[in-house]
Amino acid sequence: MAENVADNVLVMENITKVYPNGFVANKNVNFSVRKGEIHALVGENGAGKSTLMKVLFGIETPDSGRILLNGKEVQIHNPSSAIKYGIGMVHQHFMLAPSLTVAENMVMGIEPKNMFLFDFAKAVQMTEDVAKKYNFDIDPKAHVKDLPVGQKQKVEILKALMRGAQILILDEPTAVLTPQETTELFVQLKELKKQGHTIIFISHKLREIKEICDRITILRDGRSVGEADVKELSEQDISNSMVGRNVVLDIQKTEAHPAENILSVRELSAVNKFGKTILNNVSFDVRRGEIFGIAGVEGNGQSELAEILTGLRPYFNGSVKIKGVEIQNLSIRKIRELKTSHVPEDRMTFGIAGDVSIKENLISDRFYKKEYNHSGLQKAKMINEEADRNIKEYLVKCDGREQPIRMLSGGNIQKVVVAREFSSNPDFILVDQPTRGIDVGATEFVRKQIVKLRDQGSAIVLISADLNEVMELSDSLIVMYEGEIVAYFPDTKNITEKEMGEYMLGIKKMSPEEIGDVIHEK
Amino acid sequence: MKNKQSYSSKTIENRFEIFRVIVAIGISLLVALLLIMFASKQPLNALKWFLAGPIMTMRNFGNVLELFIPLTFGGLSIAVMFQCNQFNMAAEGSFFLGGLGAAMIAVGVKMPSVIHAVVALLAGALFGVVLCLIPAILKVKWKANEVVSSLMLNYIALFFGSYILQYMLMDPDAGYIASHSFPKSARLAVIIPKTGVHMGIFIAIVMVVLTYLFLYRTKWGYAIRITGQNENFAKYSGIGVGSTIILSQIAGGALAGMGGATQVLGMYTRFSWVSLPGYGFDGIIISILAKNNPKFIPLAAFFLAYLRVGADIMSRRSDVAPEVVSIIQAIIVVLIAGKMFLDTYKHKMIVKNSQRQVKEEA
Amino acid sequence: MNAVMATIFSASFLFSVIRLTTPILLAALAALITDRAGVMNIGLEGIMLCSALAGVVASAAFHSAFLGLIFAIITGVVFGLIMAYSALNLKADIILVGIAINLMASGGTIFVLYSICGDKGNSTSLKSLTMPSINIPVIGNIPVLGSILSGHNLLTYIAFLSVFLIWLLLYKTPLGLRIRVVGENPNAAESVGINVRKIQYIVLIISGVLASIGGAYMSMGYMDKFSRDMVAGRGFIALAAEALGTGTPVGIMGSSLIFGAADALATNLQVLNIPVQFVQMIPYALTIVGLIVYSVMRNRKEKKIGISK
Amino acid sequence: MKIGKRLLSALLIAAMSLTFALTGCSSQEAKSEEPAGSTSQSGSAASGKKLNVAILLNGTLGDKAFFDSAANGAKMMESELGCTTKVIEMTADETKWVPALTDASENPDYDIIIVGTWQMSEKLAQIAAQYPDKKYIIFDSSVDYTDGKCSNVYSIEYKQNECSFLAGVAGALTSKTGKLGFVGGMENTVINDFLMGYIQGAKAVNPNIKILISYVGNFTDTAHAKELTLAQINQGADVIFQVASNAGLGVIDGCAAKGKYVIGVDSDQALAFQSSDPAKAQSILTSALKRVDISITKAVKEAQAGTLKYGQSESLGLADDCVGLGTYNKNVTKDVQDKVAEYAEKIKSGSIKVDSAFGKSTSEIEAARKSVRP
Repeated sequence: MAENVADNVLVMENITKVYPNGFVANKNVNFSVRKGEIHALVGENGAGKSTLMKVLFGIETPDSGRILLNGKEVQIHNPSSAIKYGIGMVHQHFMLAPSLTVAENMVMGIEPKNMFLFDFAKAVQMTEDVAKKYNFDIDPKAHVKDLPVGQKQKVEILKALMRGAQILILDEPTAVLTPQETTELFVQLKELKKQGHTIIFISHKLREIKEICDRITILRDGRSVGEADVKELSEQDISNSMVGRNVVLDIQKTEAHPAENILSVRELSAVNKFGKTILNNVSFDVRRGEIFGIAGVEGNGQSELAEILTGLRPYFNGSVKIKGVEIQNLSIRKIRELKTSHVPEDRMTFGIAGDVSIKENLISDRFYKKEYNHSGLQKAKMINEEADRNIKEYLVKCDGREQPIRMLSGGNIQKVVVAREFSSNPDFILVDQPTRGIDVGATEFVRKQIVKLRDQGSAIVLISADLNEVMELSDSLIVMYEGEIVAYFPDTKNITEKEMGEYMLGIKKMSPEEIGDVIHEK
Repeated sequence: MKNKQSYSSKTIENRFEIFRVIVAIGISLLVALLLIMFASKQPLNALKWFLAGPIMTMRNFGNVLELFIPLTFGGLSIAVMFQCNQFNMAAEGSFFLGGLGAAMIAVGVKMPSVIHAVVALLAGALFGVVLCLIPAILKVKWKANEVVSSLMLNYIALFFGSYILQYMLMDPDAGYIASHSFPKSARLAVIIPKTGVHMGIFIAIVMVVLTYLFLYRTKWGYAIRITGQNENFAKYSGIGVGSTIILSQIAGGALAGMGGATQVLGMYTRFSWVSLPGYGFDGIIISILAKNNPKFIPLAAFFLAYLRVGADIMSRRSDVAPEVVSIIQAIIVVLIAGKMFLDTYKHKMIVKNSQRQVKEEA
Repeated sequence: MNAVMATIFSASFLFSVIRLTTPILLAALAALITDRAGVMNIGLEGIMLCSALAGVVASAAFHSAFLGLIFAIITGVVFGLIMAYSALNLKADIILVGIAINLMASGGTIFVLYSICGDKGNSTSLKSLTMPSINIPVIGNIPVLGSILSGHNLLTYIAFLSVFLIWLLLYKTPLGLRIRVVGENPNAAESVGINVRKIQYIVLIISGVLASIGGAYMSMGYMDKFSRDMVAGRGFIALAAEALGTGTPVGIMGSSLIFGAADALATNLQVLNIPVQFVQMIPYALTIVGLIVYSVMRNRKEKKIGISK
Repeated sequence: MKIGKRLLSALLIAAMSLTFALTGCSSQEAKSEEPAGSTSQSGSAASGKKLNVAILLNGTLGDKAFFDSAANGAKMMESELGCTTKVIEMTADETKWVPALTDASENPDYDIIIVGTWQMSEKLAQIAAQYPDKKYIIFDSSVDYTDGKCSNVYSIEYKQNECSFLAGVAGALTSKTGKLGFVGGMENTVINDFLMGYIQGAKAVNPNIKILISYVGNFTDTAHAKELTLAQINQGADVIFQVASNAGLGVIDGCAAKGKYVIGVDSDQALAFQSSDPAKAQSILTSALKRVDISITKAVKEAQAGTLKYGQSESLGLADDCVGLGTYNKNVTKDVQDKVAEYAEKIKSGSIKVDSAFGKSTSEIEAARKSVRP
């Protein structure tokens, strides 16, 4: 398997990792990277990419296997030894302390000292030096919490470089970036490659891989299914290897038949906890029988909008009516009783209680209702039957309804959430990042269910950072930028990604009249 | 294949939990034995009384059952509150006030037998509720840390209770600060002659069953558990998190208050508590031992009662101070609460199991 | 009444405020340092009690107050390590570990005291020593101020010096930077090779040291004996002081002084015609009121931002 | 995992054993022979026999006062009467008292069982009826003898208000400021009984005397007791009477630190501190004694002789030498001592009747306190 090519800077051999809950994340995985290349690591979610990289970076300890750097076996017990060996990692979630300055974040762990005291001036100097060397533009004295996402990512990359990283692991670096920021990142990555750095690039986005990577390793179900030159493979090839079968990338759905208005949002404004305006005078309507997409780079007000529409966040300016009922002062339960439901963005935080059984996770929105209770006690038989029915109908892979939900894979957890939220036959549902981080099979299933729900007559708001998803799945679509609606497409068929990118970055903005069309009920 | 694998890992997890508890208890007893060896001139004699004393006579065993009653109440009270993820320490104060409330009814009003006791118990529960509610309301309304506020409230409850006792309940003929003695109608009858085991033991058992049903078979219990497991999820699902937290503290306060009332009416002839009884804090140990599940609370309470009575007998019969028990308790709490305790061993079991699966698959 | 007012504004009252503040301040700083690294230490009460006993026993055994203090501190460190090991290695909820330590300390100190002295109440039979009181040369001669600030126990000065030292540690040293990073985003710390567990071990040890000096003060400064349960809730009041101290050493000094003053006030108000129980409630009630005020202010600040146009 | 548990247990043991090793001793004072092993000497307390006596204390030792005095009684019985004794601390947890008492009653080795305090009297009455062959002595309280019950119980009561009266006299005569202090552990009837006598005695020699009165709130918080003491001293008190058990050590500490006088309680506290802490012994003016040791030893002696009047209660006061003042501080003048002796005679003769808190309501006691409030 592991051919001893001389220029392999990194070889991971027969890595096996079992998590405490018994989940086998890596099974005898072999992985090798050549010096100075950009190496793609792909696979469905749960295929073991993140685990493999955590093993490499010393966050997880493998149960068996070994790691060779430049041909020599090394023991990596923790991130600091990884750093010592010249491995750096840029995580999906930024590893920064927001209230500290850029310079402080840069030097943490390797603080310059003046006697025994911390030397802030030196830290600033060090930051400037490394930024100059790699041609990054950054203000060392700015507080991290004030920086835009792209800048934060630069801090992350510089942080790794300052520590002498020769091998740089980037975990889905483009997930949070705008197309323009992505382009900028790629330029910088190529520059790093030119300076001799090796980059491991984890991504779901096959197009990006084709664009920037030299070689690719594909993981499936915890095993390595092979490595190859990127040039030799088509996107379809990669996709097939990842899932082992043909996945329809295009979403199949029939023409929408929008009916009456279900949701009306008027002149909605809101500020976040730092006092920054996060929603500015937003108005739109959503009708029964349509999937209404909300696109935009993350952090442009979509999350706050979702929270307001589902009652999680109070609002004070503007109005939100569901079936004509103002929800400003309604409790979440009252809002749900208007036949609404919600697939949350962060399913582990909002969508489930991990230690509780699947069965009990399935009834959290309805457990109190009359039909589930009888003289003070819950109707166990009925709840059990309903749970079994949902598990079957939504193809949840598990050991049965009593299993704690935390033991399931991400995709199956999402299926439980979807089962609960969809099985109540909502008139209005907000679906936020429905397929983020779940495997292709589950993604396909969830998307189909969304279309099915639309055809049954629900009004659906779909928020997704996956441009492909939001464009393919939606019937009509708005684009949000800095808390405002900057574009409205009554029909999603003819939009190009380039056009979307321009709206998403605020380069272009439609006229108020064009946007005004999103209001169907004047 | 995959199903079978995760199924077995789940079974391992359950079996392992029992093993862990046993090892934790074993280690703590071992430490206790070592300490006794150190402290005693006749360690074997001390050990004999410590371990076997409680079952050597019916009366000693009766003492275990007597202590079992308040410990069960303490455990239940804490379990209900911990299930909602509220570290409300006011159970201690509620226990005290519950005793006070029961005493007020017992000496303050005349009623026929049984009814008198029942009303006194309910009054105790009510007093308990009032106190446990305060940290909950402060938490829900202003997000005030319930650990700190409840610890402070315990002192306030104590001083408030002493004030009531001294200025309203005190029997001036008594040689110390104590209420008038309780009429027979309010007392809980002794059920095992020559011991102090009283009707309260039935009340405790009934409350165990009711608490279990409440937590695992009613919508309120469901809401409490979901809120405790993941407050965000509860909120998202439309559960009124604030009211659920308050409900759980009401239930916990009622249990603690009723426990205090049962203790006072069963074990005392007058109310004379001038310090906190400690059963609320004991409840923490018991609840942790029982994994916050009412099903296991009687077992845990019995275990602790046995240890304490054993230690008391030991101190009467030998030269070892009974406070050695407090060291045992601390070790048990830490080891059982320690999720990673023996984890490597468990992990090895799981890995071995999984590797077998991998081989089978290959 | 007038007599009471006269006492309250007297130098000796202010002197007693400082004296009463000392153990609370030390314990509150102990709570602060762990809190900044993201761990809550509610075992302070127990650590103080155990150190108080250790100090007395060791000072009697070695005929040296200084060695007594050292052993008190060692005890604090050992308990810090026990907490750290239980919470960080065994992954027990740190609140439960703290509770366990408090439960253990109350009985455990009596067990040890009895084993050593054959006495369950106090350590009168041990010839233990106390830390010296210090008269500050120059300040001591200033009329009123001198009598307030000078003549305290050495440990009192250490307590107030610790405010400065903890400030220096948190904001001006590499370790302080790491502590703050660990508290704010432990993953970030981990990702650059800062050993989060190590930092949390360190803060729990520092916390143990501070709490143990507070405990030693109880039995070797404030009093010259150990007696059962002598910490009497001061470790809990310190938690409240920490909660109200806005997360900074100076803020905590302020809130600790308020509690010290409340305690002194309660002591002096006993002569008034108020049932003694209500007077005894003052420090605890004040804590709760303080906690509410603090929480309301914090929430209002948050809400204000939420509502503003 | 193995390392985990080992480390933890090792640490605990190490911490414990360290403390043991450091002091190099685990001296057990006031502990007598193991009773279970000793040969039984037939249950009845026949005259002339060396008795086996169990003393059950509903508190813990170490207060240097009341309970320690009882334990001292055990020593006196051993040395003077050759008795076998066993002191059992039942602790302050009331639920343990009946089990312990029953336990002792069923033990055939014990001839006489001694308990104390008012809290035990009802419980003793109940148990004594169940074991008519056992003999019991209760001190500091009396059982209810009406209806001929408790014929196997002898009760000793103390007139603590008489000794505190004398303490008040000595205090008021010594005070230069005209302000005395009183620090009680908790408000309870026995403590207030001390207070009543103290107030009356102080007023007897100085009608304008002022007394500052504080309660610690428990019997353990020495630091708070010290703080109360210092506050009283700040407010002008120069002689302070402490009735606070363990917490009273804080009062002694406070007075010693400020060079004021403290009046001890129950045991002769000046003697208790003489060897371990002479500085503190210096600050003790005298002690209001409640000679539990003498009284129970006397009772056991009578029992040994077969003359003890079971089924009766005796109230012991100054006249019986069971209460009184302890050794005086060397600075107490002869005049003062004579004056105290004079009042003692008056009480003995009955010409002065000392106020008691027993049977008084809270408001009556409040009125008495008010009469000396500054």
